[in-house]
Amino acid sequence: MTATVIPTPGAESYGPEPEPRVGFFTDTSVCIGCKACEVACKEWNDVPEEIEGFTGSSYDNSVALGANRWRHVAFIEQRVEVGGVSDSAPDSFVAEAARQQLVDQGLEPHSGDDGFRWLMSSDVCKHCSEAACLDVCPTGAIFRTEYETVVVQEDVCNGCGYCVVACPFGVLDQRRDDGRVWKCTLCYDRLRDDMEPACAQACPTDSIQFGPLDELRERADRRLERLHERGHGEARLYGRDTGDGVGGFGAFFLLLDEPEAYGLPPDPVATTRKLKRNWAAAGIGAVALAAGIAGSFLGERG
Amino acid sequence: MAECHPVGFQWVMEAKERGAKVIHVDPRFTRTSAMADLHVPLRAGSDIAFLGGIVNYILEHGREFREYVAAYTNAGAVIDERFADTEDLDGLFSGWDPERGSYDLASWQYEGMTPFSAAGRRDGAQLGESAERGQLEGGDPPHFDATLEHPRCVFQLLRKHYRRYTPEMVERICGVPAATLIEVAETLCESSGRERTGAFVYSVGWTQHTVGVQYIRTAAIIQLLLGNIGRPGGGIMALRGHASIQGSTDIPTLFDLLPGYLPMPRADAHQSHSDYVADNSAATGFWGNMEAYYVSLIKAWFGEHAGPDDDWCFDYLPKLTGNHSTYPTVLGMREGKVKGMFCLGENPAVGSANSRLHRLAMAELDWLVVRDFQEIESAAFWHDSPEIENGELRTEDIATEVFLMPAAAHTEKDGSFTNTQRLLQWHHKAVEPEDDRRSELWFMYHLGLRIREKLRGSRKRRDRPIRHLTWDYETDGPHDEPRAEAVLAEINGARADGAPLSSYTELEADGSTACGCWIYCGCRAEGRNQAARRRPGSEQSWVAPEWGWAWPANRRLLYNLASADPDGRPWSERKRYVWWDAEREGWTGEDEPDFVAGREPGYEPPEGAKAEDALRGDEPFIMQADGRAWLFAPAGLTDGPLPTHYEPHESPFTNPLYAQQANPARELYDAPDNDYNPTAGEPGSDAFPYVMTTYRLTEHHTAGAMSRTLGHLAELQPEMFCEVSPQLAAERGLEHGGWATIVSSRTAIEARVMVTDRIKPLRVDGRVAHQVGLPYHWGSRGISTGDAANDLFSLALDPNVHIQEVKAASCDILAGRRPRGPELQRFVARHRERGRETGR
Amino acid sequence: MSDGANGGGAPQTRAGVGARGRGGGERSMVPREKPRSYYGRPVVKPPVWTWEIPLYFFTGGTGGASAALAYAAERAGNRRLARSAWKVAFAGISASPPLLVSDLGKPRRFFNMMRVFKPTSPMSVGSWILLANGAAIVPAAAYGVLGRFGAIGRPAQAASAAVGLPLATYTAVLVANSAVPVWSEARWELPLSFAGSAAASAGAAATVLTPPEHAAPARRLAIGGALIETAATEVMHRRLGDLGSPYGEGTAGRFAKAAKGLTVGGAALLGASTNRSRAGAVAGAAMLISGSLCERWAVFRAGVQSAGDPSATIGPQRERLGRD
Amino acid sequence: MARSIPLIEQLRGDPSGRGRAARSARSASLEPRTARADRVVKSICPYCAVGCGQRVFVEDERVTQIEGDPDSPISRGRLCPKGAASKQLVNTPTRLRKVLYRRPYAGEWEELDLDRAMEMIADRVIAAREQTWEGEDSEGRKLNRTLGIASLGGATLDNEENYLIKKLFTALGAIQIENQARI
Repeated sequence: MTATVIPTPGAESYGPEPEPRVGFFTDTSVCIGCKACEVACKEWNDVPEEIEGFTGSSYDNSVALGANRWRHVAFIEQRVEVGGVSDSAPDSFVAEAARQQLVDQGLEPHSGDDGFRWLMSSDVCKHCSEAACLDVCPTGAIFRTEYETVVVQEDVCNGCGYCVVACPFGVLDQRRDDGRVWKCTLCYDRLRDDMEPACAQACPTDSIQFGPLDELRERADRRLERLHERGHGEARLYGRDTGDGVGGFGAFFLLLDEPEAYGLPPDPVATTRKLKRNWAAAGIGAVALAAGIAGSFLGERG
Repeated sequence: MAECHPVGFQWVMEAKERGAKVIHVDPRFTRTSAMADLHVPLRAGSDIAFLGGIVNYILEHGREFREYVAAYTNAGAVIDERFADTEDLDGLFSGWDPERGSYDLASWQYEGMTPFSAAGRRDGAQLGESAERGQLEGGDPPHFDATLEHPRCVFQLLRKHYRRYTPEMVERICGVPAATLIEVAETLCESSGRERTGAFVYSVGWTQHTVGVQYIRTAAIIQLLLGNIGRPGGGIMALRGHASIQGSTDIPTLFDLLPGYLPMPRADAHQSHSDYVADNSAATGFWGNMEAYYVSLIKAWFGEHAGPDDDWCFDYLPKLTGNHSTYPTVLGMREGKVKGMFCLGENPAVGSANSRLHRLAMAELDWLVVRDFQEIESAAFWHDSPEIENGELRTEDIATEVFLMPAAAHTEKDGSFTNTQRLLQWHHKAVEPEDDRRSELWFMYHLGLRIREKLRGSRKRRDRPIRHLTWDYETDGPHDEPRAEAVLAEINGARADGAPLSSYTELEADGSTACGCWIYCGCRAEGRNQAARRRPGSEQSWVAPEWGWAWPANRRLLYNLASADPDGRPWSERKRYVWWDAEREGWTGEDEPDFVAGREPGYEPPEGAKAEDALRGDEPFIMQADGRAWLFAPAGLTDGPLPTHYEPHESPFTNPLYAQQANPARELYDAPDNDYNPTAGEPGSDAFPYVMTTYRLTEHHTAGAMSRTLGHLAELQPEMFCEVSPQLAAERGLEHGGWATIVSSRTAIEARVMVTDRIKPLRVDGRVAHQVGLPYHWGSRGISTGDAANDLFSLALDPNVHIQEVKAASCDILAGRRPRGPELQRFVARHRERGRETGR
Repeated sequence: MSDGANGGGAPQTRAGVGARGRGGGERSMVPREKPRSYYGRPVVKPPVWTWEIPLYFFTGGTGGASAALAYAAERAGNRRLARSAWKVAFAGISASPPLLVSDLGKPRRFFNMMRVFKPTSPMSVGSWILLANGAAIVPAAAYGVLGRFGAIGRPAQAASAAVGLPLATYTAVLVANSAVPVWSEARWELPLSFAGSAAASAGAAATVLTPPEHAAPARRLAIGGALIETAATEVMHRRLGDLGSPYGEGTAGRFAKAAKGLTVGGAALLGASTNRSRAGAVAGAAMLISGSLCERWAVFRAGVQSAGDPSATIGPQRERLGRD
Repeated sequence: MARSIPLIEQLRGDPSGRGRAARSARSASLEPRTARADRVVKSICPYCAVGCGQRVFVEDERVTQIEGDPDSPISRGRLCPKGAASKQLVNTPTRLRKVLYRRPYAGEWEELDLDRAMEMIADRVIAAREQTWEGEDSEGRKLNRTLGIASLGGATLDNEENYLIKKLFTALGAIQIENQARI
C-alpha cells in the first residue's frame, strides 16, 4: 500500500502539544429532524438562504450540503421489510396503490405499526483525518487547524474549485455570486472562545454532540452497544473507524441504515491515497510522450 | 411535540432513554411519531371515543388506583336522581332544552345540593361557566359512598356511561384496531399506580373541536382514575403555541375574563358588586376568597376612586350579554357594527377559521390598526388577498383606513412571558427599538394618555372609568417607554402604603390591598422581580424553583398534595414530591406545597368554616368547593357532565353510538360565506367524502408572520402542501409533487401534493376513511407563500370556550390547481350543488 | 382527471431507489440491480469548472508537447520545424494562465496559487509547472523563433522541453485525483490518452505551420499520438465498464464520438496525404486538433455526468465492500 | 502580528503545507464575534410557549447573535429552528420601520408620522365609542359598553402589555378583546 497513515496530516505542524482533536458525533437515532442545526449554523456563520422550492423529498427541502448549507437534514420514509432490507418510500407508493385494490374489496384492517419508519439525519462536513479537499487545495486556503479540523479560509480561497471534485462526500461547493468555496468550519471562531459549534449548541435532543474526538468515539461505542442490546441491530457507526479510506471522520455518525440511504458513500476513500499511482501514470505518459517525440525523428538524421 | 415543541421534547427523549414508553396518537405520522414507541393513527375528531375506550378498559378491568380515586376524586359522590345519561337519552343528557339549544344543569348536581337558580342565567349558560370556580353550593357532597358501589355514585355512572366504549367500538369509530387500543390502555395502566406515573401531553389537536373541552376532560378522567394528577411525572400538559399565550389567558385579552380567571360581569346576572361576588364566589375552597381577589383588582385599576360607597366601581366595567368572542365579532364587523379593530401581533387573515370571512369582514371596517414586524396578510387584505385576486373585493371600493405600525421585538423591550408551565420568565431589553418601532406597552400607554387627555374635561358618566383609571407609569428611555417593571408591580399588587404583596393569601376585600392579577401575586415578592430570577438549572434541584416564578405562589406542580396519600405520606419513595413532615409539623418536599401552610392531613373543618378553611386536610384540590377532583362535573360545563363521543360538526361518518350526531350545544352561525358542508346522513354529504385536519410544521410559526418572512425558515418549508396517503392519491389521481385542490363549502384552496405513507387510510365504520393533512401556516405574503388552509373551515365552535373546529371537518380533494378569478367561487358552488344532486 | 391507476406517483427523482418495482424482466443474482441512493441525488459534487478548463487542458497539453517537439527538432537540426513548434508552444503556454485565471471564482486571487507548494495537490504542482513553463517559454521561444537571447535561450529551451512534458500529462492527474468516478477510475489510461492527444495536436499544429518537406517528424508524431490517444481512450472505456457510460451518453458521449471520428479520420487523412496534397494535410491536421479538443471536452463532460449519478459513486464502493 | 510567508513557513515544520504554514493571519487571530459583544442580555424565545432561554449579544447597539441560554433549566441552551432564527427575526431588512397608512379607497401605502398616527387612532377610538355606546339594554339592564371596537392579539405579547390592553379597553367599555388563546 502506498497510503501513509498519519492521523491528520498537517496537525504535526502545531508542535508537540496541540489542542485535542475535536469533532462531532451525530447520533441519528435521536434526531427529530427539526433542522435547528441548519438554522443555527446559518445564523452564526451568516450563510445565505438558498430556496430550492418544494422538492417532495419528504420534509427535506434543502436538498444537500453545499456552499450555502453546512448542515443538512435528510428525511427518509421507509417500510422495513422482513430481514431488515428496506426500501425508500417512493417505491412503496406504487406497491401501496396496488395493495389498495385489495383493500378496496377485501378491506384488510390497517395495522397501526407495520414497520414504517421515518429516518432523519443531520449531515455535515466530515472533517476527515485524510481530507482530500485539504490535500488538493493549491492555495492553502483549506488547512488543518490546531483543533485538527478542516477549514476553508475565506480570505485565501480563490475559487479554483478543485476541492469540490475532490471531496468524496460532495460537501464543498462554490457560492455562485461569490466565487469562493464554503463549508462547515466546525465553528473555528467559536472554538477559540471555548464555545460549542452553533449546530451542536442548538440541537434540542443532543443528536449532534461536540467534544474531543476520543471521548466522542467512546460515547458512540457505548451508544451503539446499547442500541444493539435493545434490538436495534441495524444501528451502525459511520466514520468511526480510523481504518477506513479517509482515516476516520472528525465528524462521524450513528446511522440506522446503510450510508447510501442517507446519500452518503458507503466506502469513501481520500483520492490522494492514490496520488502516487496517479503521478506514476502521468510519468509514464510523459515518458511515452518524450519517447514518441524522439521516435518521430528517428531516421531524420542519417 | 417533537414537531411543534422540539426543545421541550428533549425531556421526552430523556424519559425514553430511562425506559419510559412514548405513545403518539395522531392522524398523521409526525416527527414525534418517528421517535415514539408506538404511533396510533386515528380519525381526526374521534378522540373522545378513543379515550373513552381507555376509561372503559380501566373500569372494566379494575385497573384504577382505587385509594387515590376514593380519597381524592368525587367518584363516591351520589348524583341527583333526576340525572339521565346519554346512554338513556340516545346522546343527550338530562336537562336539554331544544328551544334554547342549551342544557339546564340542575339535574347534574350532587344529590342533596340546591342547584343554582336558573333565573337570569340564560346568558350564563350560553357563556359557559369556568370550571375553576368549582361552583357548588358548598362543602363535601352530602351523599358520598366511599365503597363506590351506590348505583348513582359518580364511579358507577362513569362505568355505565363508558360501557359501550369497547375496543371494538373504538375500532369502528376511530379506525384504531381493537388490539392497539388495548395495548395503549394496558401500557397506561402499567405505567400508573403507587410506583409509577404516566403523563398526557396535548395541543390544539384536542382543543380545536366542537367538543374540545370534553377531550381534555376525558384525559382528566383517565389521569384521575390512574392517580396521575398532582404527582411527579403525571399530569396533563397543554403544550401551548405562543410565547405568552398562557399569560394572555391569565391576564386575559379575552372577552369573558378579568385577570386571574375572574369572570367578566354579565348584564343578566350582575347589576351590582354584591350580585357579582355572590354569583361568582364559592362558599368553600379558595374561590371562597373571590371577593378579595376582585376588589384588589378594582383597586389596582381605579385606585382611590374605588370603594364601597361607589359599589366598588361596578358600573365602570362593561357587561356581557352573550358570546362576544372573536368569531361573533367578525360577523359584527361584516355587518358594520364594529367600526374599528386592533390586530396586535396576530394575523387572523391566515390564522382564524374561515379566514376568508375575516378578510371580507375587515373590508367593512372603518379603520384597522395592525401592529406587527412585517406587512402581514391582515394588513394587506385590501390590495393582496385571494378576494382581490378573484375580484370579490376591489381595492378602490374598500373604505377601511389601515394603520400599519412597526412593533418592537422581544429584544427591544423588557417584559415577562408566561410559558406553557405557568412559568413567568423575564426578558430584558437588549437594544432600543429603531425608528417607529414600539412595544405594545408603549402603544397602549401612550394611546391611553392621549385618550385621557382628550376626555379630561368630559362630564359624561361613560368617560369616568377612563378618567379615573390609574394610568401613570414611570417612563424612561428616548421614547418614553413605560417601565415594564412598574406594570409588573401593579400586577403583583401592593398594600395601601405601597409595600409589595408576597402572596394572594394577603389580599383583602376591604380595599386595603391592590392587585392587578391575584394569581400573579408574589411575582414581585419583597419588591424583587421574581420572574427575572436566573439561578442556573445546574445549580439547583431538578424542580429548579429559583428559575423564574410560577403562578400561583411559585408552585411548579399544581395540586401537588395528591403526591402524598391521605395521611400525608408519599405514595411511594420513588415518586415522592410533597409530604407531611410530622416532626416539623409541616408540609415539605421538592416543591412549594399547594395547600394551606401548616395544615395537617387530619384536619377536619369546624362547623361554618369558609373558603379554604372549609377543606379537610386530605383534600388536595383546593380550588374546588369540595376539595376533590371531578370525574363527573356537576357544574362548569355547558355540554355535559361527562365527555361523550360526538362526530365533528362536518363529518363523513355517522355517530355509531347515538342518534345525536354532533355536540348538541355546539355554536353555529347562519351567516353569509359561512356555509356548512352537509354532514353524514344529510343530502349532499357525498360531495365532501374525506376528513381534513390542520396542523403546524416545525419550520414555521402559526400564521407565518414570524417565519414565512425569514429566509432561514422559509427555505426549509417553501410552499404550502397537503399530505395524502398513496391510496387516496390513487383514488383521486393526485400526483406526488403536483398540485391538488381542496374544496369545502366555503372555498377551495390549492396545495402541492405530498403523497406519503405517513398518512394512513383507516377503516372506519366499515369504510375506508381518508384524511387530508393541511399545514395552516401559509398566506399570500412573505418569502414562502401559499393558500391559507383556514380558508376552508367554518365557524363551528365549542360551546364552553368558543374555539373553532379546525382539527376535523369534511372536504373533497381533486387533482390540479384551483380555478382563478371569479371562477373560483362558481367552482365551489358547483361542487356543493353536485353533491346535493347526486348524493345521499 | 386521470384514472389514477398509477397515482401514487413517485417523486421526480426515481433513480437508484430500491430494486422493487423496477422492470420485472431481468433476474439478477445480486441483491440489488442498482445501488440505493437518497432520492437519486448525487453523492459527490459535479465540477464547477467552466469551458476554460477543458480548453486549458488542450492549450497546456499542446503547448507542452510542442515545446518538447521543438526542442527535439532543434536537437535534430530541423530548424524549420523547431520554429513552428516554438510558435505553437508559445501560443499554447501563454494562453493557459488567462484561461485558468478566468475560471477562478476570485480571479484576483490567482497569485494565491503561489502561496504554498503542495506536493499533495496536482493543481499546486501544476501551477508551479505552468509557472516554470511560462518562465522558460519566453526566452526559449524568443531564441527559437527570433534567434535572440541565446545565452538564456539555449538553456531555456532545454528547460522548456523538460517542463513541457509534465504540463501535457499532469492535467490527467488533476482530474484522476478526484472523487469523480469516471475520472478517478481511469487513472492509468487518462495520462496516456492526454499524452497522445497532446502529441496529436502538437504534431498536427506543427505540420500545418511547417513546409511539408520539414514536417515529416511532426506528421509522424501527430499520427502516432492520435493512435495512442485512440487506443488509450478505447482501453479506458472498456475498463471503466458501466462507470464509463457517460462516454456513451449525452454531451460527453457526443464529444467522445466526435473525438474518435476526428482523431481516426484526421490521422488517416494526414497519413494518406503525406506526399500528395498540402490541403489534405492541413485538413487532416485540423481534424486531429479538433479531435484532441473534443477528447478533452469528452473527458470533462463525462466527469460532470458521472458525478451526477449516485450509482456511479456508490456502486463500485459497495462492490468493494462486498469483496472485502 | 508579523506577516508570515507560507512558503517559508512550510520549511519551518510544515513541509506539506497543510497545517500551520497555510494559516492566514486572519485565521490565526480569529475570534467569535460574541467575544466583541458589549453586553450579553438574558432573554426568552419569542416563538412557542416552551419558553427557552436566550442570550442576546449586543455590539454597537446591534444584536449580533442570539443563541440558547445553557443556564435555563427549561431548555439547557438549546433552540429549535425558529428560536435559532431569532436574530434574523429582529434584524431582517424587510422588517417594518415606519408607520404606513392606507387612506380609504387608496391603492397605495403612504408613510405617516408616528405622533400623527397616534393622534388619529385616539380620535377614532373615541369616535367609534361614542357612535356605538350602549348604556343599557332594552330591559334597562346596565351595559356600559361598546361593541364598536375590537382587539385581537396578545399571545405573542408580554404579560405587562396584555395587562395594559385589557385595562385600557375595559375602561373604555370595549369587550371584544380577544387573542390567539381563543383560536
